[in-house]
Amino acid sequence: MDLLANFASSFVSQLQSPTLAFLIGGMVLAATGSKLAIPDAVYRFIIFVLLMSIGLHGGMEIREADPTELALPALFAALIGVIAVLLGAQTLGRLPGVSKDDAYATAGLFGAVSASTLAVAMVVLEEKEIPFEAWAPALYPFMDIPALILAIVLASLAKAKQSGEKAKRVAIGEIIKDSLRSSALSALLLGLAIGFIAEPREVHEGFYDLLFRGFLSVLMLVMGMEAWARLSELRRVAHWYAAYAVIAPITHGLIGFGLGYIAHVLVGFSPGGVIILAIIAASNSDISGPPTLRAGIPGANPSSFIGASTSVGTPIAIAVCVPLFVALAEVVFGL
Amino acid sequence: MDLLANFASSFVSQLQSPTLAFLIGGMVLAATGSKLAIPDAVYRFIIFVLLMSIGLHGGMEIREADPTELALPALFAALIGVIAVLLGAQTLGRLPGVSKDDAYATAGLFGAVSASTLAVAMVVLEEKEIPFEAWAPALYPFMDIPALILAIVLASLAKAKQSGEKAKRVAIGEIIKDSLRSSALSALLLGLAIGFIAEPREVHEGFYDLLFRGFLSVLMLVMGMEAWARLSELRRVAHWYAAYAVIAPITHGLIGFGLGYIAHVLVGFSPGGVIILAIIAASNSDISGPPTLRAGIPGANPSSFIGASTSVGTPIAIAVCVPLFVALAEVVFGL
Amino acid sequence: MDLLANFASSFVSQLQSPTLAFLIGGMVLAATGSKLAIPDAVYRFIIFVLLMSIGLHGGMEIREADPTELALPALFAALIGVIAVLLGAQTLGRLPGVSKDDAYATAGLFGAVSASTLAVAMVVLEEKEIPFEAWAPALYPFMDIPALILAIVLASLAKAKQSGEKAKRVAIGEIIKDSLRSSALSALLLGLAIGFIAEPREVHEGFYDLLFRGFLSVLMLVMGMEAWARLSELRRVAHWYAAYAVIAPITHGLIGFGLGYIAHVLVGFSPGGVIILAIIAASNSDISGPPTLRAGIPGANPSSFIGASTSVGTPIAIAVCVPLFVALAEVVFGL
Amino acid sequence: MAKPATTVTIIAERLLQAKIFKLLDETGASGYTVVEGSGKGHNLIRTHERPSIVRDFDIVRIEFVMSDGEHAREIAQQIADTYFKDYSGIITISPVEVLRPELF
Amino acid sequence: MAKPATTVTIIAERLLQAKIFKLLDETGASGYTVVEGSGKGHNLIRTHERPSIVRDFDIVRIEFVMSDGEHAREIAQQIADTYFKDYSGIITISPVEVLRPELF
Amino acid sequence: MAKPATTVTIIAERLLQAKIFKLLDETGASGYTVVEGSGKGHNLIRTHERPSIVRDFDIVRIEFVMSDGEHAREIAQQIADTYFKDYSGIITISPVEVLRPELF
Ligand SMILES: Nc1ncnc2c1ncn2[C@@H]1O[C@H](COP(=O)(O)O)[C@@H](O)[C@H]1O
Ligand SMILES: Nc1ncnc2c1ncn2[C@@H]1O[C@H](COP(=O)(O)O)[C@@H](O)[C@H]1O
Ligand SMILES: Nc1ncnc2c1ncn2[C@@H]1O[C@H](COP(=O)(O)O)[C@@H](O)[C@H]1O
Ligand code: NA
Ligand code: NA
Ligand code: NA
Repeated sequence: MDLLANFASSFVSQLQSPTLAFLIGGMVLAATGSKLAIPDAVYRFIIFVLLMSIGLHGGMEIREADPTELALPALFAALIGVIAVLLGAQTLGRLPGVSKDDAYATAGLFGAVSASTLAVAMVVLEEKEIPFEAWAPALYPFMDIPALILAIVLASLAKAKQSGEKAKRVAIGEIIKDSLRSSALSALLLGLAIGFIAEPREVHEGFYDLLFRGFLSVLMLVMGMEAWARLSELRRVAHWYAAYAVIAPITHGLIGFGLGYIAHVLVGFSPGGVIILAIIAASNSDISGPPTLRAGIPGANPSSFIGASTSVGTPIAIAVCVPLFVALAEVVFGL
Repeated sequence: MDLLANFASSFVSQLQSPTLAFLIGGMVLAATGSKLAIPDAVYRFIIFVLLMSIGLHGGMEIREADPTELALPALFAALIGVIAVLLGAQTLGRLPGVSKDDAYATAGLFGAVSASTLAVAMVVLEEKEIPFEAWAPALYPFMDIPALILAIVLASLAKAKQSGEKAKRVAIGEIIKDSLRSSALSALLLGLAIGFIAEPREVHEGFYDLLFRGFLSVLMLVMGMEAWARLSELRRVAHWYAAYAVIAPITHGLIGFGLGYIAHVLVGFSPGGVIILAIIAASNSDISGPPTLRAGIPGANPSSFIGASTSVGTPIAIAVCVPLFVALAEVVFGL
Repeated sequence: MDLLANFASSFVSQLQSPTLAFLIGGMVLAATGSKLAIPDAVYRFIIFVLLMSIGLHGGMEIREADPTELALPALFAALIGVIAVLLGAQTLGRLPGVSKDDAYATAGLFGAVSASTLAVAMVVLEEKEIPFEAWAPALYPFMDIPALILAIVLASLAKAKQSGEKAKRVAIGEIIKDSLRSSALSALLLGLAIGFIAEPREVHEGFYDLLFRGFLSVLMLVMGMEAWARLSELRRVAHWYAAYAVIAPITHGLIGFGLGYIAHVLVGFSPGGVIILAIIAASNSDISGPPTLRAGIPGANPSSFIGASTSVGTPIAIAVCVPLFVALAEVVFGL
Repeated sequence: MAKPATTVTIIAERLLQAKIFKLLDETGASGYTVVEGSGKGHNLIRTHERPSIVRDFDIVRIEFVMSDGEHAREIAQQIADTYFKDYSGIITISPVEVLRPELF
Repeated sequence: MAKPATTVTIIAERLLQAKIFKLLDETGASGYTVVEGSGKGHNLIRTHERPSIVRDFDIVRIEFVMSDGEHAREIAQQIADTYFKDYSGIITISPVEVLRPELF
Repeated sequence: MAKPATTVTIIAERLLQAKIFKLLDETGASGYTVVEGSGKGHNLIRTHERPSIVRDFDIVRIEFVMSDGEHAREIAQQIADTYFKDYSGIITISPVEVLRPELF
């Protein structure tokens, strides 16, 4: 009961949160055919600033952290990525009207991680004054990369089986590189490195952190517009994608929360960290994922996997999963 | 005498104001052939931030406002838009070398409203610490939309009369939608809505408001450059456009000031509000107007109406009308 | 010994400086093939903001300055530009595999000035709390323009001699205009003028200066990426370019330091000013120079002169010359 | 394996872009490619370099390829008749060959 | 002084751009020009206007001119065979004339 | 209603853009369309993707259509002679048909 009441109140407060207001605002703009558009160049700079800010902060804090603490949560992150893809392949992949390739690509995308959702989670935790490990954002690649690799490997095996030929060796190294070289992960890792080595506190506080919330509000607007705009593409594909895109984030998030809880008990992973793990599990990749999957599973139709993730998966992750896992943590950990 | 002295001193102080310095700086750059250019993407983002900031602030303040107060000023705003177009049609439209279509389009543009000039007015009022109703910026669409509609309807009637056919029904709904969907009004209304509903004070102060003045300075630079660059187009059309573009803003502003004064007496519209009404009356549309008029009056030559407004109308509105109406208010209301 | 120890410690501290960390970070990104890119529009806006900020600040300070103080340093700045080009023509121009045209263009570029390096110098001086004349950044054009003119004139004379014809008159006025109209110098001069006339302290502090360090960090990232990306072009041309690009900045910087010292003795030019003179001498033009030289010396191959300057000259100026001349000043002036 | 086809190039104001796309979709063009540009003709000079909020007056260059040249010409004529009386724009038609002709 | 030549126009996803450049360099195209655009075909609608971090699905229009038409056709065919089985894209071939034929 | 005409396509550095426009205006081209791009030839590699303050080395693709093919060729030749000795650039000439021939 408490959980429900808590969730209800957390959800309602989140609904009034600026973050969500901008997300919904973006949808309304797109739905009403507004010509307002955030220029592409600004959007890309915003992503850069957000991830640099997260990275720099993490990098500066990690200086004082014990790196071994990272081990178990990182392992769990990878596990979640793998489970998410396997689940997706076994559920979405068996539905009528869904091609194998499309199922693997979609499962890969939902197993991977969204930088934007991660940024939202961090703002909410900060607002609620829930502390978390400084290195928690660094869990991102540990979940992202295994999910993308597994999806591409499975698709390649399936194709080989179908055609009777031996499977083409999947260039796993290429996938890892592709992923690390994506603008999102590059910025995050660069930030971590510079934060760790040069400790640029002044420029972080006076610029990156200063612009963080404002840029996040603009990003939410863009994501709202995109979510609506992509709906038309989603409508052209099987309805199962929409259903999957609602259920998968919540399921993955719950798995993330569960494993996070285990890490809490075993190695003292903080409640805030558990929330972050759950939310990145619930998120789906919007930057590194699509092109990597497109290159790795050329037979998959981008309309289906991008549509499902942008139009449904991301709004669910931000509007439902963020308040859900914060509320869950409040009940479970008595925050 | 007082008025003149006051205006003179206000005008001189405005001339030293950074806002005007950037406007003139932009003209000088363009005149000397400088390659300095503010990238298009940045310019569009700046407009977005300025209007969101105005909108958010208004939306948050409106929570405590009495919405019925808006009624009379809004009615007057619409009236000003209508009068401006009729005046333009009757004056500019009768001059030699000015086609009917061009006259209606130009009158529509000068009847409509400029978001940038509105932003300048708000900074000046803030600097001078002259308070105004939080909802005053929301008068914008009430003047903008009737002006655009009337101009297009009149042009369409004139064309029908000329060709002897029955007038094509003007899609008034389309014009309203076009106008509301323009990037300027969309941003302003979105800001109002989010400000009203989510009250995002932190992100407003820490980002939108923080960047307001700086972005306005950059916008002034762009407008100065544009004003100069468009002069060459203006030179290609009848001289009457230039004359109209000098006289119209001042005339419309005076009408606005007069009606605003009546609202002051009748319903206590604040002196700051009167100034804003006068200045948006004096302004001419640079964002929603041109494409709406182009689509609605295809026979009009964009060179003439855009040239007149960008090259002459806007600098007059900013450099002459803003100090003029502030000085007038100081005298009239004894500020 | 002291100098060496001082230089070593200054160099090490500079290596940990955020500025350099971003520069190196950019190189690492490019070297690893990251897809992270700062959008062109953002990059150009950043340059604008940095130079406006420097200009505005200078312009406001100059109000209280004695303009005659500028005379000798300005003369020396011009002298350095001239010496640098002559030195380059006599050294690089005599090496095997280096065409006359390429040598003149490269020497011109290294004689001219980089706005970005100037910005770095100013941040470092500010961090170290070393004061300098407010008008010091205004030395920029005094060195830049003579260097570009001389390089083009020499190339034109050489061509005439070769072909036996009379030299085409070089349009010196055009070169000066081209240089002053470049986006970098335009922004700097505009800032100086607006700062001087309108004294916009509020918008300078609340916007331009606020964003200065953050934008500089992004600029460094871009310059690092560019340096690496251009290496491939440099590799296609004679090795002498790389050698020249290492030696020239240090040599020009030392000449700048020496003449600056003389100005210190003769007219009390401040130690901070001497450092700035040395660093702009060490810098090489990345904005106004390349297109001016391309237009003026069409026979020169841009791959060679841009490659040498972007890939080697700029990193040397920032990473080696900045700490070198700060350390030198600390020893010489006992700072 | 190259087969003859027809490329129609439409240069118009962006204002018309959505309407032209709709017409192309309805008349059965199998696809089209658009690039943004600027230009000069009898009316406004349109420069891509100047910052502008109002992008409706920018120039777009739309091209579509069709195997059936007659059909392509009809579509081109229809666009010219529908829009280019009132608005700016030009249309050119060129002979090309295409690979993978089944796509067009 | 104009001499006949062949222009090959390749419209593809940016994803393939680097690979196509490499293939052009290897097969001996003397140069190429690229413009960015958007488009609609049988698959995804690609709009240049929507903000997107992921630029890999954007459309690029690559054209190269060669004096030797046969060679140009072979390169075109090779690109079609290598990439356009799996990925989106079209290729057209047009006859042109060039000035300064020694360049191609 | 389509009538034959000639399209001249000039690919050059932006450095030359203003000069080419001037020449086109003077020689009587009725209009032209420009798109920005990037490219590779015998000299510099020009990538549109790398940030650059200096846009003068970018590639622009200018095309103009004329009814009078002879005149178009003359203009093309004049541009080649005036600029492309010293600077980068190529010119192609293609046969097209135009609708609304009175415009060209
Ligand atoms: N002769 C031409 N060749 C190439 N493009 C043209 C030509 N005439 C017009 N255009 C293009 O069509 C647009 C509109 O032309 P107009 O309606 O004549 O102003 C111009 O901005 C150019 O982009
Ligand atoms: N018939 C066509 N004419 C012009 N461009 C086309 C055509 N078909 C496809 N394209 C271009 O090729 C891209 C990929 O096509 P598709 O693989 O069919 O989705 C589209 O986005 C268009 O830019
Ligand atoms: N064979 C070609 N086909 C298409 N474009 C070319 C060709 N050669 C050169 N170009 C274009 O012309 C520009 C200048 O060429 P270049 O002077 O050879 O470096 C290149 O950047 C390309 O955009
Ligand atoms: Na996930
Ligand atoms: Na008005
Ligand atoms: Na120098």
